[in-house]
Amino acid sequence: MDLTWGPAEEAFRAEARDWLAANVPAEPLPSGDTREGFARHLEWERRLFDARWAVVSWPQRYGGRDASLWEWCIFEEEYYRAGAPQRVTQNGIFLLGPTLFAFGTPAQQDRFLPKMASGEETWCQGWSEPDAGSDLAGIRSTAVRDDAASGWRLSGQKTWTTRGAFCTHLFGLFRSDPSAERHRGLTYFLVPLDTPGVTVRGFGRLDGDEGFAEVFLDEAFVSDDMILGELHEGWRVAMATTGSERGLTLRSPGRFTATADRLVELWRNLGEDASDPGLRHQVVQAVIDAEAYRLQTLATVTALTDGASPGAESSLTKVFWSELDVRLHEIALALLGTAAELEDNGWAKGHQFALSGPIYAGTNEIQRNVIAERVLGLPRR
Amino acid sequence: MDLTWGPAEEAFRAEARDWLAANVPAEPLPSGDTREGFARHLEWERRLFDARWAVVSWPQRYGGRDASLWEWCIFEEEYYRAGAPQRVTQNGIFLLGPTLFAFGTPAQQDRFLPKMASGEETWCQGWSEPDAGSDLAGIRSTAVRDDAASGWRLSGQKTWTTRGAFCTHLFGLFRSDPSAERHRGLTYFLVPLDTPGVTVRGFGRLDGDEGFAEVFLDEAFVSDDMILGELHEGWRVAMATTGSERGLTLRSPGRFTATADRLVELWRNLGEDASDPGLRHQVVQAVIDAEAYRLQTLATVTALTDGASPGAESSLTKVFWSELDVRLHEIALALLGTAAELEDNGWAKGHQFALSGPIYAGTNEIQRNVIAERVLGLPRR
Amino acid sequence: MRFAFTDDQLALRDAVRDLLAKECPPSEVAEAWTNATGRTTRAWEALRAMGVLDALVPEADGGLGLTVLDLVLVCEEAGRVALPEPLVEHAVVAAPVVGAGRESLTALVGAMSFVAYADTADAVLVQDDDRLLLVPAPALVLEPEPSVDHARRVFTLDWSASDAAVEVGASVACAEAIDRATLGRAAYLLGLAQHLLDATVEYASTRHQFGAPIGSFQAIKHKLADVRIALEFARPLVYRAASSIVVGDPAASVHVSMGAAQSIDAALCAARHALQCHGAIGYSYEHDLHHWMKRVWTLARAGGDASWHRERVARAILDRT
Amino acid sequence: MRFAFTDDQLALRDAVRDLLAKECPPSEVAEAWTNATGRTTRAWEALRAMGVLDALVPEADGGLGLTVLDLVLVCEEAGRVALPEPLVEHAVVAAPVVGAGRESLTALVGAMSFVAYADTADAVLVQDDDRLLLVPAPALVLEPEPSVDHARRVFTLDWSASDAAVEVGASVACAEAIDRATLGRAAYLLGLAQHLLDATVEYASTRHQFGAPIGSFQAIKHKLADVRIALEFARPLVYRAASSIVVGDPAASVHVSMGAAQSIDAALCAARHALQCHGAIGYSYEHDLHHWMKRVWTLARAGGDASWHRERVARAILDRT
Repeated sequence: MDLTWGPAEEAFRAEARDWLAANVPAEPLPSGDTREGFARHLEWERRLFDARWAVVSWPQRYGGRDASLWEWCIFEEEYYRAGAPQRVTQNGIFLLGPTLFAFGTPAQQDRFLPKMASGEETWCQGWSEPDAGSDLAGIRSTAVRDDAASGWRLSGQKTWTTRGAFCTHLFGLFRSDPSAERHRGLTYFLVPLDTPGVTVRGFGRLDGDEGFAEVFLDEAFVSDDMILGELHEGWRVAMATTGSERGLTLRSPGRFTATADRLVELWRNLGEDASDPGLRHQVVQAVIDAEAYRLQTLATVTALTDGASPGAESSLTKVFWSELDVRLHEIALALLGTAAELEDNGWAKGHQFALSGPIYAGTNEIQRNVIAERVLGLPRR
Repeated sequence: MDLTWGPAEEAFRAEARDWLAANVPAEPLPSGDTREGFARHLEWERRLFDARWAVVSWPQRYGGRDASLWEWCIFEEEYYRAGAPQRVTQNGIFLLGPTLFAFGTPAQQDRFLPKMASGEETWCQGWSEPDAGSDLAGIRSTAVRDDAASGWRLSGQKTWTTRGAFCTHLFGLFRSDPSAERHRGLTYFLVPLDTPGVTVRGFGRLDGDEGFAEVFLDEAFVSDDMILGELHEGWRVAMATTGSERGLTLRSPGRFTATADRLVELWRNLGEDASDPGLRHQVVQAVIDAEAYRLQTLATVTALTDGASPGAESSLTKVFWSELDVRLHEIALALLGTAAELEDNGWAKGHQFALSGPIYAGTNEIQRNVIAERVLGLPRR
Repeated sequence: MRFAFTDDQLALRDAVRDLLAKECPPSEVAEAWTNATGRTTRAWEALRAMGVLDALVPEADGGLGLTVLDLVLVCEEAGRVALPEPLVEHAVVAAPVVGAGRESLTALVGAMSFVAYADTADAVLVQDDDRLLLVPAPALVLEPEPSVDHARRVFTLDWSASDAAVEVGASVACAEAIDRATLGRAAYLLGLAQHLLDATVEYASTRHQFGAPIGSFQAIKHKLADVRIALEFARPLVYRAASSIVVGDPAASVHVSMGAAQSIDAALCAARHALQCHGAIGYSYEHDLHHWMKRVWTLARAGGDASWHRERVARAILDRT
Repeated sequence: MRFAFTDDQLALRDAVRDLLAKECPPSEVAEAWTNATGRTTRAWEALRAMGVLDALVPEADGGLGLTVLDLVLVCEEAGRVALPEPLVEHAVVAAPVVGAGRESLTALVGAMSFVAYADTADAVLVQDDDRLLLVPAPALVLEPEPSVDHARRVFTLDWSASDAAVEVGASVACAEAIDRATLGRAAYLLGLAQHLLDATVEYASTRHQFGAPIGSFQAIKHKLADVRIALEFARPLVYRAASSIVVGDPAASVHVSMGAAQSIDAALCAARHALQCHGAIGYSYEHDLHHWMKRVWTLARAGGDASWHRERVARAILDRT
């Protein structure tokens, strides 16, 4: 066990920290879940890309640095510590990216990864449908073979598609084998949102920002080379992506340690006047939990570096960080007292966003089922 | 709405308080869940009975005072406030008693109620079996007709029978119709424990006291007049009893307001030195909860007095008081610090007993199902 | 001893419920989210016509001569529909001090930092140390603050530049006004929580996933059972507080804070579980669930959060010698 | 950066696990509940023979020259079997101060009020302000105290009448001893919690009610998932604390208290859910579940409860300027 960083890693950290200090916008950008804010964020993403910080763990030829998982952790820590902007490209880079590396053809990788890294093409996730939320296998959108055109006609409706109104592309599952049920007979498609037959309607999330979209598809044509992985094997491909979503890549510990640091600052300002004497220990416990998450990630990265592959344990992580995020913000609101109700108090929007954590990427109820059945081995019903 | 007591009720309270002040043993009795302690408690119960305080709400001819539900509440409040001994006869008086009033023949009532009230005959509850805990309808003990003897032969095993090793009688359910399943074909029997074929083995509860027993029955004979209610209708009869157990009569609010008062005293002695600054508000919240339970009971008694009948709402009550009881004791242990681990700290035994609350009389998981399905109307599986 | 409302009180509740079902449907609340005032156009006048706004003013002075025990259920009904009006501030807090016949009053008393609906008030009842002042609208300098609840427009208030404020009550009246404000808000929170529970039971009974209504899953059932339990053991404390105010119980303030702490916790629990059980649908701005949730979040802090009220109880029951 | 144990450390853990499976089965723990000493007859000598008891003593002085990073997993294994022995007190706390070859040492340091297994110790390491004293058995005046855990006999201690106590360490050694005691107890609690989880998963998989194993019900599943989560995010804090002690990290004491708070909470959670999921069977004295639960309840407070440790962290991270 060695919990110190080597010279190369310290150098990497210093380089990242220096660049971020010099480049992170002094004023917070407008919300990336609004049309104007999204555009402003893409400018920032382009700066990241130009300095090769957009996708540090990717190969150099796609704009990355071939960084190790350790370096990725370090970068994320510095990124959040610097208060750098939200990554509006994250659903592409963190969810579709790893799937493309694992399942994409070389042609697909060359076609999609560089523009994903630069933000020229932006990706939203087309999993959920009105009747397929927690129960993803209930997907009804269809892909019908068009032999003449060597491709597929996609029809149906996706919804709760994060930033779908601003993105250029969608990745998602469609039922390609109408006779198959549940998680069989699904295919993973890559869909440009300007395809004829595709209509996108943005709508508001809890905080009112237009962060959601409905995507309607009416016999929208995509060619065969827009299938990721094998035909009818979309579930297996997608599960690799949702593993990323729940696990390591979506919510790096730096996010929560940085929030915990802000909470400590808030406590120092307001703690003595708080009406709840228990808040002192609640703040401390949140710091301990953020630290626990950081350390657990270091243990996971060690295991991955040793060749382990992530499994159902990612459900443990997802429950923990999502509920920690809610606690961090609830404690902050408690410290703020009556100012908790103001949208501009620095925590209210974060609170509302945190409340989505126990819902998206598989509700925490589903995750606890997974933990019980696949980690603990309890019997299914 | 009138939350004051009338002169008659105040007089009743004063009489109860005076008697209790003069008669409650100065030193706590040994645990009623031990053989010696049980005998000592029966002496106390006899004093209660002689002064007509054993069964205040029963008719005078059975040793009661025909007290109203209000007076019963007042008596309970005074009883706990006085720190009077645990009622080791409670399973008879509070569970079987109401059932006998509702379903017993006049002969059964005359035969059993007076001796139950005086403590001359003591009753334990024979619901649970090794394979029928939460799932009471899984009962396997049988009642086989013995026409020649005009009665029934009972066989099987009951367990977790509270104070079964010290009681003289058992009431419980037996499967009288072997072709019926689940909650059908059960009959409610009254069984003297000295019946040939009955063997009782006491065993320890969590705190080590011999408060549990297994009762083995091997063709034990009971005559027809030991059936309570109709043949094969035992489930319906028993449900009336479990309603009492969960609801009003088993855990009167006085128990928890008295414990909350003790907790406040403990906080005044130890609160300033406690390691957890949040304990101050935890104590307050426990007091508020005890008060909420008291007031909710007053509302329920008002409704019952107006002619309402208790229903699935008793599940709300059971979950609340049982979890409040655990909290009251956990807060006390937190205040005690390292002394929390000592058996003689005044709270440890109470803590262990409180932990049985969410389990017995139908686990709180079952109660929450009942609330969801029968109070809220959510769909069954 | 009798812990139940009278038939008259229940009849008033039912009448208000009917009125609000008609005059304040969810579409009216949604409308208030974006209109100029954050208020409805119809419900306020209908409540006035029924006499509710001046209900606590003595009959001789033009009111109905009712008590907070009559109005506590009315406030609860207002919460059920998330009524975006200063009902508590006007009818429960200010009118009994100021008198009948005002267009629209609001109040800033107790642990409040912001005053709701002040831009549409004809006067504000404010606490100044232990006095109550009435500040007429022209004397108000209002600074709008962005509440997360857009149908509850709030402001900070400055009246120091004007001498138009008049004292309308001294310390006892001031303490009573704070208690009434707290009580009204607690009852309103009960109503919000009840609606959140009802709406979630309804949704969970019809939404299917994995081949079954999600309300048939134990994880959903137990969350909603917990909300039901929380409400069951919050209501009696709020109702008792109303009674204590009416009979002048010396412990009335403690009883009010007990009810406030419990109803705030119950409402926050209801909001949390309602959102989680609704999932992404409830997280959508287009769904009206958030109108109730955000009202819970704001009222849970306005005038003191649950801990603030627990501390008030603590000083009474722990610190006395 | 490498956050994992070495193969040697894992091999030692496995060897101790095998040893304890053989020498400290549940029947031995049950035996300790009623025998004269509260201890086992076989496990202690087997651990001595393996060198575990003096493992932290330098090789030159007759020990194995290991560190707490090697022993933290050993303590966890001891917790898994609820080993009723002063393993933490002797091997982790006292031997590195006192030296190798002692029969049985125990310790009274930090926030402890009682000293465990003192009647069978040949000496007790005690904290006296910021010094460490070694008090030999003949100088001890012991007052037995009734722990709820009968396989953890505890005593209050008085050595004031004797001049046999000798100073064996000053302030740094004293602080380090407290940290080691806390770490060892935290690891022990992890092991207790792991057993409680394992035993409950096993029980819930086989116990049938309502025609299905109770472990197939979501209410049971989610409780046990919560225990698994609590353990997942307690272990890394405890292991990091061990590392910090070994490398002399200036924040070692804070890290130790973080690990202690988290493992105490995880273990209490495990005990609570284990009992509830077992129901009346687990509530029976004849079932051995309570041996683990009661050890959790006692160790969760001995040497400072979770709040005591949170307060230690608070002083370091909140109060600094």
